[in-house]
Amino acid sequence: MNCALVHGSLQGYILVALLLFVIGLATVLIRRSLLIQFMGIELMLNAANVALLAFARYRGGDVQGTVFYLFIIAVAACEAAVGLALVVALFRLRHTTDSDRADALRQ
Amino acid sequence: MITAWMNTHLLTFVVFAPLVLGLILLCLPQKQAPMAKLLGFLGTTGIFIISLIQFLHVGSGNIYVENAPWMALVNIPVDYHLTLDGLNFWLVLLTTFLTPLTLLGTWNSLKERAGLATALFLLLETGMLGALLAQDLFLFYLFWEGMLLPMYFLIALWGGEERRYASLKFMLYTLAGSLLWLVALLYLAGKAGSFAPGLMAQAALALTPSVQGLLFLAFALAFAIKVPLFPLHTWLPDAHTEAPTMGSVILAGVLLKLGTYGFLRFAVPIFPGATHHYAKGIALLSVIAIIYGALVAMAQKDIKKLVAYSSVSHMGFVMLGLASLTVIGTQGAMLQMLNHGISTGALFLLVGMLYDRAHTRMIADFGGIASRMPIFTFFFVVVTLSSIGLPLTNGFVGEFWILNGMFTANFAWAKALASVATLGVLLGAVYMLWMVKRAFWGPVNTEEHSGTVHLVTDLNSREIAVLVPIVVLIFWMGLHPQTFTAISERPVADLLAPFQAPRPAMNEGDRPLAKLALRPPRPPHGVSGRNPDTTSVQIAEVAP
Amino acid sequence: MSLTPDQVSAIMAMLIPGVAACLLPLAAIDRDQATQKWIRGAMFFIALFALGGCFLYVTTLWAKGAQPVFGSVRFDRLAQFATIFIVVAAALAILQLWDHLHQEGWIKGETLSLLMFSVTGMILFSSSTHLVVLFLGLELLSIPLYALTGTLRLRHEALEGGVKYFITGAVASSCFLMGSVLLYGMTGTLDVATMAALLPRLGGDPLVLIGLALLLLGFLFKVSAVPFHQWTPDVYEAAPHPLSGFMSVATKGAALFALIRIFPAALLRQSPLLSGKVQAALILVAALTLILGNLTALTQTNVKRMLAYSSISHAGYLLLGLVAGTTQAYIGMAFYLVTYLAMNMGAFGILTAYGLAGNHTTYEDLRGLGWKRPELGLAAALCMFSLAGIPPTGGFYGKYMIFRELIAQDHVGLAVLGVLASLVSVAFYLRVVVALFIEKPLPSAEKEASERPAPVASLASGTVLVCGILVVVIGLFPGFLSTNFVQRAIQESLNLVR
Amino acid sequence: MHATYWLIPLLPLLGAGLIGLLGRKLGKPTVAVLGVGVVALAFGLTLHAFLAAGSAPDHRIETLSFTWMSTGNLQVPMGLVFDPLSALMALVVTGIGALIHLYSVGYMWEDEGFARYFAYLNLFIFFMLCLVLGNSLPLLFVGWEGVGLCSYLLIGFYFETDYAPAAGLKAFLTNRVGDLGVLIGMMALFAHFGTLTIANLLRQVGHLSPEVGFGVLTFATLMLFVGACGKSAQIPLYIWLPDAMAGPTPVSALIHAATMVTAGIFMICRLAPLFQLAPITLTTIAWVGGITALFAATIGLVQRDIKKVLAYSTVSQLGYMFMGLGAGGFSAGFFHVFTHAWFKALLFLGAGSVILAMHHEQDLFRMGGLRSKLPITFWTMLLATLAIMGFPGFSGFFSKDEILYLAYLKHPALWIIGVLGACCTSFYMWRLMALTFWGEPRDHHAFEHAQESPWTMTLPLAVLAVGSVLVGYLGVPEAFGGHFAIGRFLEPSLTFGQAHAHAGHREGPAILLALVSTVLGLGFGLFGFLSYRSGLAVAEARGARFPLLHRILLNKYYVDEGIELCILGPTRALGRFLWQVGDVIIVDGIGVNLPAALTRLAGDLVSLFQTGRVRNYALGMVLGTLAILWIFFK
Repeated sequence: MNCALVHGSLQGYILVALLLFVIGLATVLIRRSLLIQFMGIELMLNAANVALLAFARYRGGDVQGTVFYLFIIAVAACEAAVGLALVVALFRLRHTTDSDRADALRQ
Repeated sequence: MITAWMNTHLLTFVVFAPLVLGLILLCLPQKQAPMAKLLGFLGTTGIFIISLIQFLHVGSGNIYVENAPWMALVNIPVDYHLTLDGLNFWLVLLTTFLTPLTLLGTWNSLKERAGLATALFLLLETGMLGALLAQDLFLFYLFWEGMLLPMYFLIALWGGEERRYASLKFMLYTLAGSLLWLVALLYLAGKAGSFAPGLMAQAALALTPSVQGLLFLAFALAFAIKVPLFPLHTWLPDAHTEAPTMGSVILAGVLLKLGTYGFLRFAVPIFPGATHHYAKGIALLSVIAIIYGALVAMAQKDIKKLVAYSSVSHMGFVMLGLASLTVIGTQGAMLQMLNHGISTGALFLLVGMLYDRAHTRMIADFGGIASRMPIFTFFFVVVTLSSIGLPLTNGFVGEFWILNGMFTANFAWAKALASVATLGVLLGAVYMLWMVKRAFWGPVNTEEHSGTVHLVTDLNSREIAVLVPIVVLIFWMGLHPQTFTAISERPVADLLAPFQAPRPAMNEGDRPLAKLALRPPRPPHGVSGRNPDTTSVQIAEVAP
Repeated sequence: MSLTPDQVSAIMAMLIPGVAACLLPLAAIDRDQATQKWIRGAMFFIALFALGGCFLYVTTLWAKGAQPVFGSVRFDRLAQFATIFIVVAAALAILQLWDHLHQEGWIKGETLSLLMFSVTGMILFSSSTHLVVLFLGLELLSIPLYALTGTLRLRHEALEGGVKYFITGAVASSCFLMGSVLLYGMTGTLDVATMAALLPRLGGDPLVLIGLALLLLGFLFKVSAVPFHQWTPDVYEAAPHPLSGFMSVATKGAALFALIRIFPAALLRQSPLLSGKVQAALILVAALTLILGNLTALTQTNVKRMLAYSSISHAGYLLLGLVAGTTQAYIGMAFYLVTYLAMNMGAFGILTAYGLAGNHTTYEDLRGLGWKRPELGLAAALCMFSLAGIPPTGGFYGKYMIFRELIAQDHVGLAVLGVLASLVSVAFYLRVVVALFIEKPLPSAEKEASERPAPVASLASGTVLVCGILVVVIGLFPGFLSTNFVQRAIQESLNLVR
Repeated sequence: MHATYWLIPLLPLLGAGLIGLLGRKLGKPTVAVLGVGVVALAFGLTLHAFLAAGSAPDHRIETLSFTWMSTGNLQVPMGLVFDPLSALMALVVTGIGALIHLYSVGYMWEDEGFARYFAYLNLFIFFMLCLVLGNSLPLLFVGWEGVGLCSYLLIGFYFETDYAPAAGLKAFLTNRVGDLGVLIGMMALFAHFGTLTIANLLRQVGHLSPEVGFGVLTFATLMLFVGACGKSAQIPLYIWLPDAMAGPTPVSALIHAATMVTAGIFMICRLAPLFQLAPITLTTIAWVGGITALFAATIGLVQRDIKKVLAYSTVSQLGYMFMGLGAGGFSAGFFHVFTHAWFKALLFLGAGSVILAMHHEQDLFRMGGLRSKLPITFWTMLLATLAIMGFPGFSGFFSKDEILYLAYLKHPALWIIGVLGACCTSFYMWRLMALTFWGEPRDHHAFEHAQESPWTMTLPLAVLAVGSVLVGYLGVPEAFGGHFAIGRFLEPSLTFGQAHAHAGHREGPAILLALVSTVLGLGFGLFGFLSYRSGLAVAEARGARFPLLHRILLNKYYVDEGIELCILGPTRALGRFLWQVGDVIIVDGIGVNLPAALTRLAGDLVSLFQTGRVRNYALGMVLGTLAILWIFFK
């Protein structure tokens, strides 16, 4: 990447973050198990966290970023709660977590 | 107090009284249908009488105008601007006249939900009157589209077997035209900063001829679909055949006129240059429509469909008159609009009366009607004669003027087109009288599923009461057309003034056609291209 | 620390529903299924009361013309307008929900609570220009909706829809998050207004562009624009009818208000380069949305799915307004949204009003119902015509204003595409009218209807009638709405954003 | 006084209206009195107008007229003109009309359509008078189409039958074809002269010199002539007239022999100065007329239906009139119109009386020997026959001879055609007489019951008989020491104050020509009489000798079949084609339904993207983002 700001140690963090993000996305796209896809999503969120913290750090420990990070963790938790509840409930009905088999709704 | 209000808001009253009445009827419970019908009939009759009495002042020159700012959406003011002038005077009266007549004529034809039908019919009348009177193009567009829904429901709810297809077709066909037109309208309104035709004309002059042409075509598309002009006519036969009688009558009687009226009122004055440019094409299409419609009508087996196709042919004549851009032709078109409204409307009424009795419209199912229903036959033949343009009936005067106008129009092939168009007069006689021969004359058809045997009763007094005024009008318009055309003589002459002189500006494609709109109007006489030779010389240079 | 009155008034509007949301579960605390009439009554009363209070409060604010600010929460006219919009939608939804849940026989305390949370989130989302707050708002409005979609747990379609919504939604919001993080990283601030000042210097920096794209995705997903739309039909089919209506209206509305507030008005106002790029992207998305939305809606057999696709296509029209990008266009969008609120809530409402529970929402099920209760049928027809944009209904004017601006900005091609799209749309909206009035009901349906008692859905019917009347009134007096409210909402607030 | 002349056309209209509206209530006697009365009154008034016109300066009276149509520079008045031409024609119409009305009282008495019949007949008189007296071309056109309408109604009078309505339709449509010609002609004249008032038109024409080559005038006049062909049953538009015999016989006498069918000639005479200027047109008229004269006569030779024979004879006689006009002898042509009106009406009425006597038997081959049964009919018809064959001293002789003479001056070939036609004429007339009145009765039953008709029918016969003998003396040609008085009489209207009235030089062996034609005519008449007096044997033998010729003549040269094959069939087919292919397949199918279907199909295709699998949804989002990024980085 040829941009002015990103240099030195920060570059590595950002690369890792983006890498994680892409991996998470790929997981959602490729895997069929709802739980694994769900993990992928968590991965994406945390990739964002990594980048956020790196930036905050680079900005000389910007408080905004850190606070944002805490928020994100909390939100991720809520998401996890609701998401897992749905997955579990669906599993109760269908006895499977294969997201491809949950295609009763289409067209 | 009320009278004072009436004097200032007469047009508003005429336009919206049917709406109010219709809403009232809408609220009546379904089983009150007879009451609803009665109210509707009396109400519309009242409106007709009021409009007639009040409007007759216009004959002495003063024009009714109502103009008030309405709203300004996205910075473009929209005016509530209604005007009654020479161009729409008789069309408005035709509308207010046909409505009660149709209600009376189709009194018993609707078995279920007659009250609702009447209400919708009144809403339709508001739409038509509004469109006829509106001067602000946005207002016009609203009324124009406002006519869609009631008509759609009339066809879709009380129609025949194919009503779903027919109604959807009617809807989409009309919308296809008017939506593209809307785009052009918005474009022009943006340039003009207003929806007033005058300002739009000014704005149009600033545009290049090619853009003008496109805009004109967008206008023309919407109007031509309504007319309907070949080849945009195929919604008409379906709509007419499937619609209930009252729908067909008002469709043929007034709705189609709005297309030609739109040309006259908006397309021509806003785009004089483009109009002149495309007049030839329109004339050609009109001639095709005349012949084509007649030939196809000849092949029909269903009387109603035959009449529907005859409308295509007749409206072709109207368009031909407009396309001639001569006073005679345009006046003929004005008259022919009324003629077609009266005659074809009457034909649909008559077919409806026949259908109510025999429950079939197939020509083959009839034969020898004359022996069973002499009175009916008399009226049918008289109306037929007016529809085939027999002299002393209204049909002749209209067609004669239109053809003469076309013959004296000042562009190439005008004479040839006019001469070919006369074939329409012949073919009209062919399909109508051939149908009359097969259905009315000859021995009584007594096969099974014959329609004639079901014709036990001749017309009753109600039906006769409906038909008599029509017959009177047919001969009145045939004997003294001036009653109906004098008022539009001057407006038409002014409208066409720009087209009457040679126009070198047309050659260079990119010169704005300022001269066209800014040339002062001339007196009616001497307007139409007198000497064919010189005009034909002009064509050479006028032809773009 | 203590809050100044101004600050309180800024967040009051979202406190009220928030508090209600917290109270509601208490009402149903004693047992899981709130069987007792008075408990249900209490719950619905609380919810409606809260919404009513919120509404009154905001309207008084509007009347006073106060535009309080609390940190990065700007409760300006636009926000107030959006709040009223959301609250009204929610109220209508709740009224319909009462009947719907009874038809489904499934009353839960948390349903309303979740709804109120989501309302809170929406208000937050549409009234802030700070990325953190925006993210919180986004999540606060989405997460309850995931749960609400799956609320009727007896239907496994419901859960399926919920899961799908959750997965796609989570992806979208994490993308949004990543985008905002990247922008933060490049500019060092999370406040959009200040960010805007810094962006021009960065120019077309890749990270900025990626950030913008991801941010945009977050919004477009909520607007359900193609190709971020595929969750929409499934979710709408899965969710209870009133909630589908609520989602289609309120979510879209909140997202669009936020879009207007963030992108053209704040983020991109000083950097023409970026705004040019964004506009190009929007043109593509809008065109795709119009085409796909209408074409797919044409082939649906299920009314709810059809309405879902129709809501997608309407997103297309609204995005056209964003493409035009003039104040007048935004006014058009806001106007459009108001009519859209009326006609779409009405459209979803008839399903409840006619008591079509569960999967019985196909055209077949609608057959001949129009004559059973004509006034309802008429209102439904009006909503349909308005959705199709046929004058003199309100739907026409929204399209009119947007197309008008589009053409004024020389996007004539897009305008033509738009009118052609709406021409197609007429076909499937009329399909509903045809089913309601022209087709005879199937004998089987007749028998079924004769067996079980006629569904009483007075509240839902009431909402539908109100919507029908609204559609016509707006159609008859568009000037009133646009000049007195919409214009002020846009004009007097957007220049606040600095 | 002039204003009252409006009553001339209006009286019959009044009668038509009254009888038509409350015919059944009035009862037959009232109807009869009313119907005949109005026409008789009209006749009286016409006579008055006739005399007044004769004494008026420049022999011309115009009643006050009111504006009928007025727009732009198209101003059409509605007024009546009485000049020698129109007044004389009006006399014929009302006079012979009155007689035939009277005759009809007897003829139609048994028919239950009595009232309807008289309503139509009066209406016809009204329109015919409009045609004759109208002061503008459109008004003439009113009558022109109006009489067409009445002939349509009267031919189809027996509307319960199959053949009558068909014949009526055929007549109307064939006439309409001609009317198009008149319409176009009027338009051309208006475009050129800017007026359609006959007087103004002819006044402007007066300053022009004959047109060289094919110009506007030639075009207009040719178009008008097409109209004349339609009305006056000339090739190729004659086909309707024979079928028109389906109507009641008095109708055939009045409309299809005496008055309406001569409207074409009248119109051309009306516009004589105009036609004078178009030599090409005149030549065309002459040849068309001549050929028609011979052509129709040959068909007449073999017809079995007594009315068909007379119909073809009418066509042929009309041909003579046109030949006269074409030869520049407008007065001669009109003179023949005048004489022909008398004897042809008489022949038809006689035939009617025969038919009535034979209980509606029209087949010549089933008559015979009626001389003794129907003396009055016989004698009157004999006089008429002598008149039509041009027996010296009878009316037909003078008029026909004048025409033949002019034809000779125009072109000798025309004269030869004319003479041949004359020979055929006298042949088939004598054949008709012989088969009807001489020989053995071939249908004894009918013969027994045959009896002379009532006075209402025989009186007109007598009057007409007198006329057919004497009227010829109104126009004794110069060649026979006369002054061709009628020519001088008509001159004011025919020349309209211009020099060139008679077609140039008048040399040529007038007497000789007359002698030849007369002798030949008499010879063929005798020949016809002898070969049929004693029955059909001789004729059948002769028919067997030329089978092909005989069959062709019997089938009228297969013209109807040809027209059906070449024009009507294809037109109907075209209509069906345009409907089923043009409308249903092309415009509707390809233009309307195909796009709709394609849209639908596209919808099905794009809805395939909605797989229902959440992974694909996410994929879609990613692709979308990539697309946006691509746009961003572009």
